[in-house]
Amino acid sequence: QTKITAGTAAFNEALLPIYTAKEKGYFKDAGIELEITAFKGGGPAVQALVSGSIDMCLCAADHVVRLKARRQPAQILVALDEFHSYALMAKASFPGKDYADLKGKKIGITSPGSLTDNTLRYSLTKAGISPEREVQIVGTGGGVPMMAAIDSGQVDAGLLITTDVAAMLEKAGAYRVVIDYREMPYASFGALVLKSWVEKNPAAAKAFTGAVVKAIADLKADPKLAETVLATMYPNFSPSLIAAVAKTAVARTPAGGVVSPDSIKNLNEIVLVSDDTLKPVTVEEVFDPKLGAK
Amino acid sequence: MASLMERATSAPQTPGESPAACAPPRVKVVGVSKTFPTPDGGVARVIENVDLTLAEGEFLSIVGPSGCGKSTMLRLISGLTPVSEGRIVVAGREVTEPPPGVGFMFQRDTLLPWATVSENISIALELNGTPPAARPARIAELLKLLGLERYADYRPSAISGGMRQRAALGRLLAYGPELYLMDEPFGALDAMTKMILGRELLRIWSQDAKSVVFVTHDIEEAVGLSDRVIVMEGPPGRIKSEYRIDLPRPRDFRAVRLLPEFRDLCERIWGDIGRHSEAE
Amino acid sequence: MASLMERATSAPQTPGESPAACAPPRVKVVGVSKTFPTPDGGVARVIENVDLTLAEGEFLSIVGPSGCGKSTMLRLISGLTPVSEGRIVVAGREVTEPPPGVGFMFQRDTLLPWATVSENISIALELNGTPPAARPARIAELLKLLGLERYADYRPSAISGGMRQRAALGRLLAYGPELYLMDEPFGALDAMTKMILGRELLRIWSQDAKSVVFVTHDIEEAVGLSDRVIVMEGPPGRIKSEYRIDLPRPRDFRAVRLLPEFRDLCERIWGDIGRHSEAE
Amino acid sequence: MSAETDVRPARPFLSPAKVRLWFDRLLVFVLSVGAWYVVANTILDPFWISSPELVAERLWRITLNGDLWWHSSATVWQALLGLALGLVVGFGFGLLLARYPRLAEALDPYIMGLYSLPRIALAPLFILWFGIGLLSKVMMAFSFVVFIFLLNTMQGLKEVDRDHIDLMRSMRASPAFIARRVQLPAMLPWLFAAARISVGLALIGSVLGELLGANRGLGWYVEHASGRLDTTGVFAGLTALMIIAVLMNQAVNLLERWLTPAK
Amino acid sequence: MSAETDVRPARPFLSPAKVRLWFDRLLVFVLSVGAWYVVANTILDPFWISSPELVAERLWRITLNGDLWWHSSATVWQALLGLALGLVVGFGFGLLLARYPRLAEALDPYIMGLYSLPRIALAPLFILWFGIGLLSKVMMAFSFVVFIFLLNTMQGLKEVDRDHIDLMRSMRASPAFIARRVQLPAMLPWLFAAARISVGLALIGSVLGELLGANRGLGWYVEHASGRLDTTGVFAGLTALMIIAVLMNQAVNLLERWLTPAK
Ligand SMILES: Nc1ncnc2c1ncn2[C@@H]1O[C@H](COP(=O)(O)OP(=O)(O)OP(=O)(O)O)[C@@H](O)[C@H]1O
Ligand SMILES: Nc1ncnc2c1ncn2[C@@H]1O[C@H](COP(=O)(O)OP(=O)(O)OP(=O)(O)O)[C@@H](O)[C@H]1O
Ligand SMILES: [Mg+2]
Ligand SMILES: [Mg+2]
Repeated sequence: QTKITAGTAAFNEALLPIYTAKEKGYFKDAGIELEITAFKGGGPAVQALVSGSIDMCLCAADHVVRLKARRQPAQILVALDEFHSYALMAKASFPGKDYADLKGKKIGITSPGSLTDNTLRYSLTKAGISPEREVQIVGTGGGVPMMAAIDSGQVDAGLLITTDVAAMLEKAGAYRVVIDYREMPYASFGALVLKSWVEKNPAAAKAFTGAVVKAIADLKADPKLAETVLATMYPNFSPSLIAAVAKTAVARTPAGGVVSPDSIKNLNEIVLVSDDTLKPVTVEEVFDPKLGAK
Repeated sequence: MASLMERATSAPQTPGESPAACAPPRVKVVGVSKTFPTPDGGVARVIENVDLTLAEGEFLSIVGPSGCGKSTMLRLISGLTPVSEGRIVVAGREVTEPPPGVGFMFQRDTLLPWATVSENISIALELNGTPPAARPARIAELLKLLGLERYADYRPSAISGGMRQRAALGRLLAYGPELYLMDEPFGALDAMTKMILGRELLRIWSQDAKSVVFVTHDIEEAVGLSDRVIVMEGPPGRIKSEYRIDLPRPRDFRAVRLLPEFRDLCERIWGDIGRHSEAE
Repeated sequence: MASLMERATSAPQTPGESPAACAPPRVKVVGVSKTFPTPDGGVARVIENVDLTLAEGEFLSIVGPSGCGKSTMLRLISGLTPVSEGRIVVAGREVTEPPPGVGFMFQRDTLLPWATVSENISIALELNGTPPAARPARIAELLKLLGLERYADYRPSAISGGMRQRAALGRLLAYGPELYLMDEPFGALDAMTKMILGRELLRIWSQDAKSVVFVTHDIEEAVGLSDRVIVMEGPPGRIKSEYRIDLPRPRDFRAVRLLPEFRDLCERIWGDIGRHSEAE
Repeated sequence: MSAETDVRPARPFLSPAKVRLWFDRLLVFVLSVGAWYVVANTILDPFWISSPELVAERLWRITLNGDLWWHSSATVWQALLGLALGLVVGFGFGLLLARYPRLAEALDPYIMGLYSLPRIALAPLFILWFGIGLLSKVMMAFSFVVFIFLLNTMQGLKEVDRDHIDLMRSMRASPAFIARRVQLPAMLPWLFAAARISVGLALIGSVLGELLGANRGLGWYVEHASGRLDTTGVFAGLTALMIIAVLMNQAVNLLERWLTPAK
Repeated sequence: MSAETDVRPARPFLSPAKVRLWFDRLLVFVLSVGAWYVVANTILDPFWISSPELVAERLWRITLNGDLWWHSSATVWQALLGLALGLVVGFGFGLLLARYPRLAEALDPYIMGLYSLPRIALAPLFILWFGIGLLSKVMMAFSFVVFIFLLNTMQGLKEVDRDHIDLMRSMRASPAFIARRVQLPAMLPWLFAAARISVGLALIGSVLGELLGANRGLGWYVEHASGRLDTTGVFAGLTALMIIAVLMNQAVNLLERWLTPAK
């Protein structure tokens, strides 16, 4: 048994393959004991990764770019979500539908410097709107605090992750999607490890990847399986919500856990907006398809 | 000060007059007992069934061995400590909280440590309603009387024990109550200062016909000042005997000591306390 | 206690013996002055150029008007307050910090409020190295002497002022120093208790030939107890006059007062202080 | 305001005063839970504040399945260790600084500066230095508590009656003796005030530590519930935290009553 | 330990003692920055702790372009408002509770429970009730500070010399008079202790509030930098916070020296 300590940046449905693999005992079969530790956000999780407190970070894949710049080369063992995971949500009464309508508005992001921040700035800039001067970007934290901010009118719109979006849309007629990033290819979530770790633990890396890839295959084959696992992950969700989440979650998981070049291309673009000291990465650099191959 | 006067129940008496039995008493203590919890969980009787009447304008001294309950008696009269049994009436009203027009000088000096001598005195003037404009003059007058002119701006920690006691006395005089409760006010003073202030006290008392309960260990002081001296014994504190002091008024605090009656009274009281203590 | 004895510089004298000029003095005060800052930023001279010698085994009293610097003198000798000028030698060593074998009873009682009477006394026994087993007996003995048997487990806040003073005296006696510095130790006691304890103090002193500096306002007390009485005047504190008290030893604290020399000495000292105060 | 030190008889286990006290407290409890219930059922969506019956039910459930014990024992343990460490180090360092005023004066600004750093921002350093195990959480709690004890020790020492110290000095008591027999008892109110303040901060620190990286603890439970939009879980965790805080504070009160004699 | 209240002449602006003090402080500063420099250049990767020269350069840059002022003014302002509000409410409520001991006893556990709640977990409620503007940050700072003042006020009131209060009562002083003229001055050490503790917590609360929803403030700046793994930014923000904390504490010290007479 090899023990792998994994840190999660946030609890979300992209973890579905991990939980499935756990549930089905694939990790055990592969000789891996997986321990999951929760962190508040990607920052601390990545710090823990670099300091060696954890072996693996289940978090936004864009950290590979930053880690490279900080001379801590990392790689994505397996992609868990190949689409951007956020959507810009607002109350149903919010009239706007594209970037021009966001001018002069207050928009909530999870935290400064995060994926939501970068995405918003990137797309606003692309649409010719200055994120500094023409909108007000406010960090409120994700999930419930963001909903509270939208609900109480503190922000006009806010970026929320897929699960939250699904939950909000459950309340018919209360909220609407203003701008949806969820179709954009983006390496949004994955299992990140330092390259040095892979070098030292090639067998464990391969075993882990194999187990997750197997779970993904199972999920794709059996839609009910996703619902069963999600029900254990979100015991407070209603069956209909579970079903909705299951459908998107499975669809978003890349077959074979493969990182696509498109998703890395978008990732490079978005991440680089926020920080000009960074250098883009290539798929080859950050993903080793051999690990997931049979 | 005026308002305090108004609150008094009876008209001031002629100065120095011997207490008239007909005037309503300033203080009436009826069957009072006081108990305190003891460290071992029991109850100690500290004052037992004391009856006492203080006539309007009377100067009463209490003497007695250490720990017999003199200070406790003053606290009971002042309303700061509730009685356990019996009742106390001050100026016609039963005491449940500190009654108006009562000034209490504690055994321990209780000057506010963060305030200067004159600020400490000033507080009493504020509380008796002296207008701000009149305060500095009154303070200066009192400081002069007490020999503390040069220490007006000193804090209590920077003056001597006797000076602290004089400052506390100054506060009491500044308050100018109808009823003075004084717990060993001259205890830390040298004989000379004591004499000066004793004279002063007699002068103030005879001018305004205030009532005084004066606790002391100095029997000559008690006899020299008082209309009546009560000897307490205890614990539990009881009144053992009472001496009417019929020495002529106005008295001089020093000269009166030369009278043969004075010596005689002192000897009798001394013997009274002595017997008790010696026996114990 | 034994260790304290050893630290003493000279062999104990015969009890009651008059101080021998040849023995090295217990305390030597040479040209000492003390200044304190005043509230207005100036400097006040509180002790001015005092010279004083206390012979081994001598009983010295200091009297003087309130605020003349008696307490300050004791603090200087105790080493708690540094001198501003001059020097003080205790038991052959110059005082820079509290010297060994000195017991100080403050004017203000300084019992630890959270400790019981017996615990307060016990601390002194701990500090002079009394073995734990011997402490309870010694405490009980002292409490009996002081008439506090029944109050061993009381905290200072639950006993009377005089009882607190006796407890503080008990602590001093428990410490059993070579040099007693006592600042009005009987100030809050009634005449009878004062007499009992005065006798006791004389007995202890004459037994062990300790040296004593005794501050008091009671001239009769000073004369009755001492080998020598110093009259201070001030501020600034100076030694005004000195009286050798050649009354026979051993004395009885009460009986000695009947001697004509006693009366005479008291009158002279009283006159000495009186003149000063009256003039002021 | 009543300044009466009057008859306080040996109190029986259930004195009328105690019965009344507990009645009062129950009343406050019923009133606040009632208010919560009403608000949750009228003005505010239970999504935001859950509701008392849901929380009670959840607490009951996690009590039965052992989750509550599993999580709260971790949090409490971290808080207690942090408290103990903070007490010892803060008090000891306070004594030391009081002994060397020059050092104290020189360090003062730096101590205050360190104290005021937001612990969350230091998360990376905590992880780096203390890992993500027990130690980092204990240190997080410690990082609050130690300053409270340090500050109160220093202030409390200043307030000790000088005459008491002088008296001991006149009997040539050693500084250690004075510290133990005079300063410590005289400072007890200051130390208990610090303890009361610290209990809350230690719990907050312990929870904060769990956000740095954990897989158990009430902080983790709350955060996890919050990530799942499970408001009831959040409030169940918070309620458990409140109960723990109350119990720990009660322990401080008992200790205080036991150590501080009735003055 | 020296218990000497000896000659303390009116101090000139630059007394030798003051010069020495500032020399000492400078020494501590140089030593700690030096240690930081050495560590950052040898043992630890600047990725973790940046390095003094980088931070200094960053601070210089954001001072010039106005960012520093922009962010720190927000944080300071929120902290000050929270402090002021906490002082007033905590002290007032403390007086009230001391006046009605029955109420105090009944509320005690609930107060302690509320105090110990991790504020982060309450983020949604803060946003819901106080928005994400100035108010929510002020309330976050307030939510720490108020309890400190409340607890210290209650403890401090217990320690006021009973005889002083009795003396005032014997002169029939009103409770308000006693509060103003006896209890308040006697409690000053307790209030200053609370202020010292609160300065740090107010800053922490203010920064925490900025995590709830903000687009300026040092907390925001640090979080922003941290999100980009920009350690230098994080340390620049933390350094600015430390400096602010030191200045605010110095203000408390000055106030204390001014209000507390030399005893
Ligand atoms: N708070 C208290 N708790 C318990 N006992 C008390 C309390 N206050 C006073 N006593 C007891 O009451 C008795 C009388 O005390 P009180 O102070 O009245 O004596 P006193 O006559 O003034 O003595 P002294 O002349 O020494 O001042 C003492 O035995 C004391 O122990
Ligand atoms: N800390 C201090 N700061 C300033 N002045 C002081 C200080 N301590 C004492 N003094 C001054 O020293 C003088 C003498 O005080 P001391 O206490 O020695 O008098 P004393 O002779 O003991 O008087 P008493 O008989 O009233 O106790 C006083 O004038 C007092 O103001
Ligand atoms: Mg008394
Ligand atoms: Mg004196």
